[in-house]
Amino acid sequence: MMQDTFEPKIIAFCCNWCSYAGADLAGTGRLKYPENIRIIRVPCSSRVDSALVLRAFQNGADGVMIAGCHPGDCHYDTGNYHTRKRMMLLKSLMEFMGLDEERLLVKWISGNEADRFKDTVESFTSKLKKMGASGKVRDLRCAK
Amino acid sequence: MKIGVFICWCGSNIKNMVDVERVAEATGKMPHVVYTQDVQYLCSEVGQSDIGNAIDEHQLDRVVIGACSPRMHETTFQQLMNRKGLNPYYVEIANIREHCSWVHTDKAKATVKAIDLVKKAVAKSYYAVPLHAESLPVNKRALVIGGGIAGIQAALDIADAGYPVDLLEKESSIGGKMAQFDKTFPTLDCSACILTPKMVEAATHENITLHTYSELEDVSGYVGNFHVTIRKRATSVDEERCTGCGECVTKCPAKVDNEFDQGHSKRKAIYTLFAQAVPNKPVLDRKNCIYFKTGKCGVCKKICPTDAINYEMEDQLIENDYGAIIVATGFELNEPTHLGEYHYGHHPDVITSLELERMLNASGPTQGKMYRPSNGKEPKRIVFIQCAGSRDRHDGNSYCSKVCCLYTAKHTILLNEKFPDTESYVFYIDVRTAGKNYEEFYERARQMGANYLRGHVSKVEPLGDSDNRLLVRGYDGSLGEQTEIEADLVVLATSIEPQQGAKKLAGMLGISSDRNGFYSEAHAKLKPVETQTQGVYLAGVCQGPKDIPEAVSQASGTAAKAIVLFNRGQVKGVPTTAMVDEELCSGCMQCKPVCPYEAISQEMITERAHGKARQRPVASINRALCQGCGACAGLCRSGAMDIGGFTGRQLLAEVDTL
Amino acid sequence: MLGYYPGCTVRAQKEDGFEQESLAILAALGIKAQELEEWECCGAVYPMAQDEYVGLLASVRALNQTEKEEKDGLLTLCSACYHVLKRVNVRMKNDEEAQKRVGNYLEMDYKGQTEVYHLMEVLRDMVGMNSLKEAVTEPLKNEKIASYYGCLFLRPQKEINLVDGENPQLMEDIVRALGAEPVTYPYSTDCCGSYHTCQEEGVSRQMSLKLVESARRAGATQMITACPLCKYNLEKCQESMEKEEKLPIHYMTVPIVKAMGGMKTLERKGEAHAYSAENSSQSSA
Amino acid sequence: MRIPQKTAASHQREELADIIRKDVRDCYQCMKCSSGCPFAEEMDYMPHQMMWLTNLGLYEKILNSKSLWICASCLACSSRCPRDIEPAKVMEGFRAMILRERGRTNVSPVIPKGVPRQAVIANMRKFRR
Repeated sequence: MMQDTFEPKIIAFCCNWCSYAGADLAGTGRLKYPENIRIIRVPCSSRVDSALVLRAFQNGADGVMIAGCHPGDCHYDTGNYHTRKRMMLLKSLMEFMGLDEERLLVKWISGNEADRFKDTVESFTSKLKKMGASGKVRDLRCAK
Repeated sequence: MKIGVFICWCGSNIKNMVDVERVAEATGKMPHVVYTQDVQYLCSEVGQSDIGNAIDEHQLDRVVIGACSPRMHETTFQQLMNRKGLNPYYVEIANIREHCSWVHTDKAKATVKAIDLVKKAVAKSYYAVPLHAESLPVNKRALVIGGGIAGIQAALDIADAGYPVDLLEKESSIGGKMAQFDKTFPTLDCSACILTPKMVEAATHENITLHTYSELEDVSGYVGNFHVTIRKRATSVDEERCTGCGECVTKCPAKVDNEFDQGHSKRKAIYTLFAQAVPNKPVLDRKNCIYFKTGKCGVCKKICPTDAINYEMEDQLIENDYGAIIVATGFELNEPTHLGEYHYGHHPDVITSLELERMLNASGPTQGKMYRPSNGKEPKRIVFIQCAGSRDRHDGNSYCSKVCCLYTAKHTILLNEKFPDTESYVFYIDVRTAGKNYEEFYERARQMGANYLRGHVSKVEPLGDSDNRLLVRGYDGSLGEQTEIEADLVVLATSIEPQQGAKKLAGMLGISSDRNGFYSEAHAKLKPVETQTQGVYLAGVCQGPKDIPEAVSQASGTAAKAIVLFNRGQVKGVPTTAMVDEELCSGCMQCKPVCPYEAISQEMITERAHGKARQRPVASINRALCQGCGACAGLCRSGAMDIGGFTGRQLLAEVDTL
Repeated sequence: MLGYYPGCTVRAQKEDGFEQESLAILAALGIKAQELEEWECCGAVYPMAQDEYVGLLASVRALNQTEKEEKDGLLTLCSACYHVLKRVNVRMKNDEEAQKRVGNYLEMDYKGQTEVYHLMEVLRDMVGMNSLKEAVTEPLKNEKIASYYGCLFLRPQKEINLVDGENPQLMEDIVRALGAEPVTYPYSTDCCGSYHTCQEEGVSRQMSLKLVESARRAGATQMITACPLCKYNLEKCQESMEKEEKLPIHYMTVPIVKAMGGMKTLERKGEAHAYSAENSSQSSA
Repeated sequence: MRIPQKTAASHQREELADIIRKDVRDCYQCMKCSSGCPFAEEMDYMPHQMMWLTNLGLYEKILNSKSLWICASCLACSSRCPRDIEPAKVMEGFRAMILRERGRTNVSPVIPKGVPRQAVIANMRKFRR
């Protein structure tokens, strides 16, 4: 696949209070970023189960982004700390599985950081473009 | 299952960048979708009735909306569902405006994305679960912790609304720090004159119960249903019998430094905190009592005409249930001995602002006379040092104590008024006068003769002259040179700090503190009196340095919150709470420590296995406390924990469509 | 008919032509002014000390004289005279103590009734910018003129109240009326060094040079002023320059005279005005 | 500098107040006077420092300063002072105190050729008695 025509598939989990609001603000401010990203709304970044991230890769996602409030700003006080720990662990698991851990991006974006949201999406998209398509993680369960 | 999909144009906002008809057409082919429509404005009355009609006509039981951000109109659509007799959590919204049409420039690609987003929402709606908020009754009684001006105000407001209030104070009298002050800025009202009527009102109010000399022992429960244990320390004085005649105080032979006067006077071992104390009954300080130290004395017991002295009295534990708790625990002042350059603690004429406040107070240790502790003479030249321990990352507190600028201005005004031949010099970093009539007050201080020198003091040293004076070396930013002033008295504006026990109390109440140790409000702008724990509110300096009017208004704010809660009579929880599948739960309890609301507890269930009943632990959710963050669901190994509205199955369905 | 107060500097430097040109311009525009029968030096600086009254006397005499001669106000050309007379007048209007003391000493009752005008004020308020524009016969198309006000016309704003002290536009409006381009530069309101020219020469030299350089950088082909001392300082600071490097400093009357067709034309117009006025006053009598 | 035990006596403070009828105590040291003073470079004490010395009662420093004789009363400071103190007037007050009683001045005028007469008169009025 030619690098410049490759469009990576990105799934983002955004917490309702900060990063989802930041993405909303990017829209309200009519900032522009690539179309590759699909945002899934979660109450808090800590809701994101590691299995969900792996499932995304399994389904052919080239990158997964988890975005939450800045440390200390979590709407639920401590959720993002758990996220940070859990995703660190997941990253090493990904390496173990042969998935480039850089395909998982954990980012803190507040509700008023529309620019940061846009910049993050832009840079992640172009990085994934350079990295190329992710190798498929096979589902070893028997298909129904 | 019958799903209706509605795509909003939002006028041209979506339609110009997304081919809405194609989106409707593409999603219409998905399983269970029986109806699709694109509408000019879904949030308008027309749009709403379009959805309503479609629900009736096609007997829809799920609705998927492709429109603006759910943060915008989710409640609008949920209310529509309610009106149609459908569970509000049967509506799903795909954000095709903020996350699509507004941020993209290629219509073809944006349309593909919009289709994806709506498909994702349809997939999520397959697994939607009906959700209901839990209602719990509220115990209409409030606990106010801290009997300073903030606590008194909160208690009075709630009591005036007709609800019973318990006011808890750890000292033997209510009144707090304000009782120590002389005058208040910027009006120079006498502090006691405006405070004592409120103290008396609180003590005599039919709805207020005072618990002085008492501390919080334990708290459990949640909003509307807190269970609290109060430890009432033994005063050794029977409150019922004591008439407050004061004979015991007069005759007590043990003298110790009076903390209320900052050590500038003595008090007895049996004492009332100050003359206007409420309740005005003495307590016995066992640490300093001769009887308790040596077993001999007993003068107070002998002299008491009503036989109220009881050396055998023990601490009492009082248990009560409350619907709301107001935290108004106030502050402490930093002991500036660590700032060696100011010589505090080494030279008696270096004092704190609160010491000066006591000196100036007509009912203080000197009846309002100024004196130099070293020789008792009246000081002629007084140097004030601002930010002594505040705004100091290196050796103090990094924050601003907020009230020092104004009370120092007050001190210079009072000194110039009472003793016109005193000179006052103020070394400052910034003078902050944000508040009604505060700038004018500062102006008045300068006009009356206070000299404000911009620059911090580097050293205070004894001159070693016969008068035992002090040399203050600072910097005068206006002249741009080092400046020395020979002073008779040096006054340090010490830093405001959280109470020693603040952290422990926070732990008991399940509230959090900021990095400075002050309690954190739920939202810096919009929830300034609430905490992360529902039903617990913050008033006064325990939340951060503030002046009296601010503390009082915040206190009234907390009272309003409590009254609203009591008036409603019940608490409605968040519908999107955690849920446990007991069959899957292994009872590992990994979820418990990550819950920021202490909503998870262990519960034993009985199940039948192999024909035998056996008990097994599982996690159990208190839906009144749970706020639905999902931290528990995110880590649950067995997949037993889930969050309503964001179940694992729903999120998986979303991931799978993409 | 306005009373006219020449002031010592303008009178002493008659050969500069400031006085002659000013009066000719006014006459040509139909404004009549007549020198006061009696006047003395205003004192050159306004006496700021509030407890001193001697410094007010000379100015009050001139102001009172104007009233005695039943003039419609007092015209000045020099910025210092304008400044001093106007401020003394404000003080006499508002300070009862000054009224009492000065009145006792001069044996007169003066309470600040006289209006004090400067040439440029007369052009704005009595002639009007449109009439001035109409009177221009040779528009100064290629001139870029930097107007320099100096302190005395501007401050204190509350008392002088001639123009906006931080952004004056009056001289610029006159320049525009003459068909020239006004130059905007940041130092039109700064001090030229004033009477320091008589002591620390370096001080006023540096300050004046800063003004001139600023005007030159902004593209000025000449600078105009209404103050003899400012003009002196602005010229003096360029003394050591080559002739072609120097920025010409003019009284504000110079470009006006030029645009209105020269002195000869002005004098003719002035005479015509005088004649028609005489006739009309005869016919009305 | 050590602030002396005795600062300006009340009769001196009154003398100044009589001349200027301004309350220098209103000054909050915003330093706008100094930031706009065209003579600042030549001064030993900036205008805001003169106001400050006035408040501290360090009159001797002011009376011995060079700045008093540098100020040309251009009133840039006075017209911009947010407290309406008029620093130029305060300086004039101190000049007057010197010229009236102390009979000293730091200025020895030179009269260049062709200087306008107003400058000569102004010099006499400002700097001599």
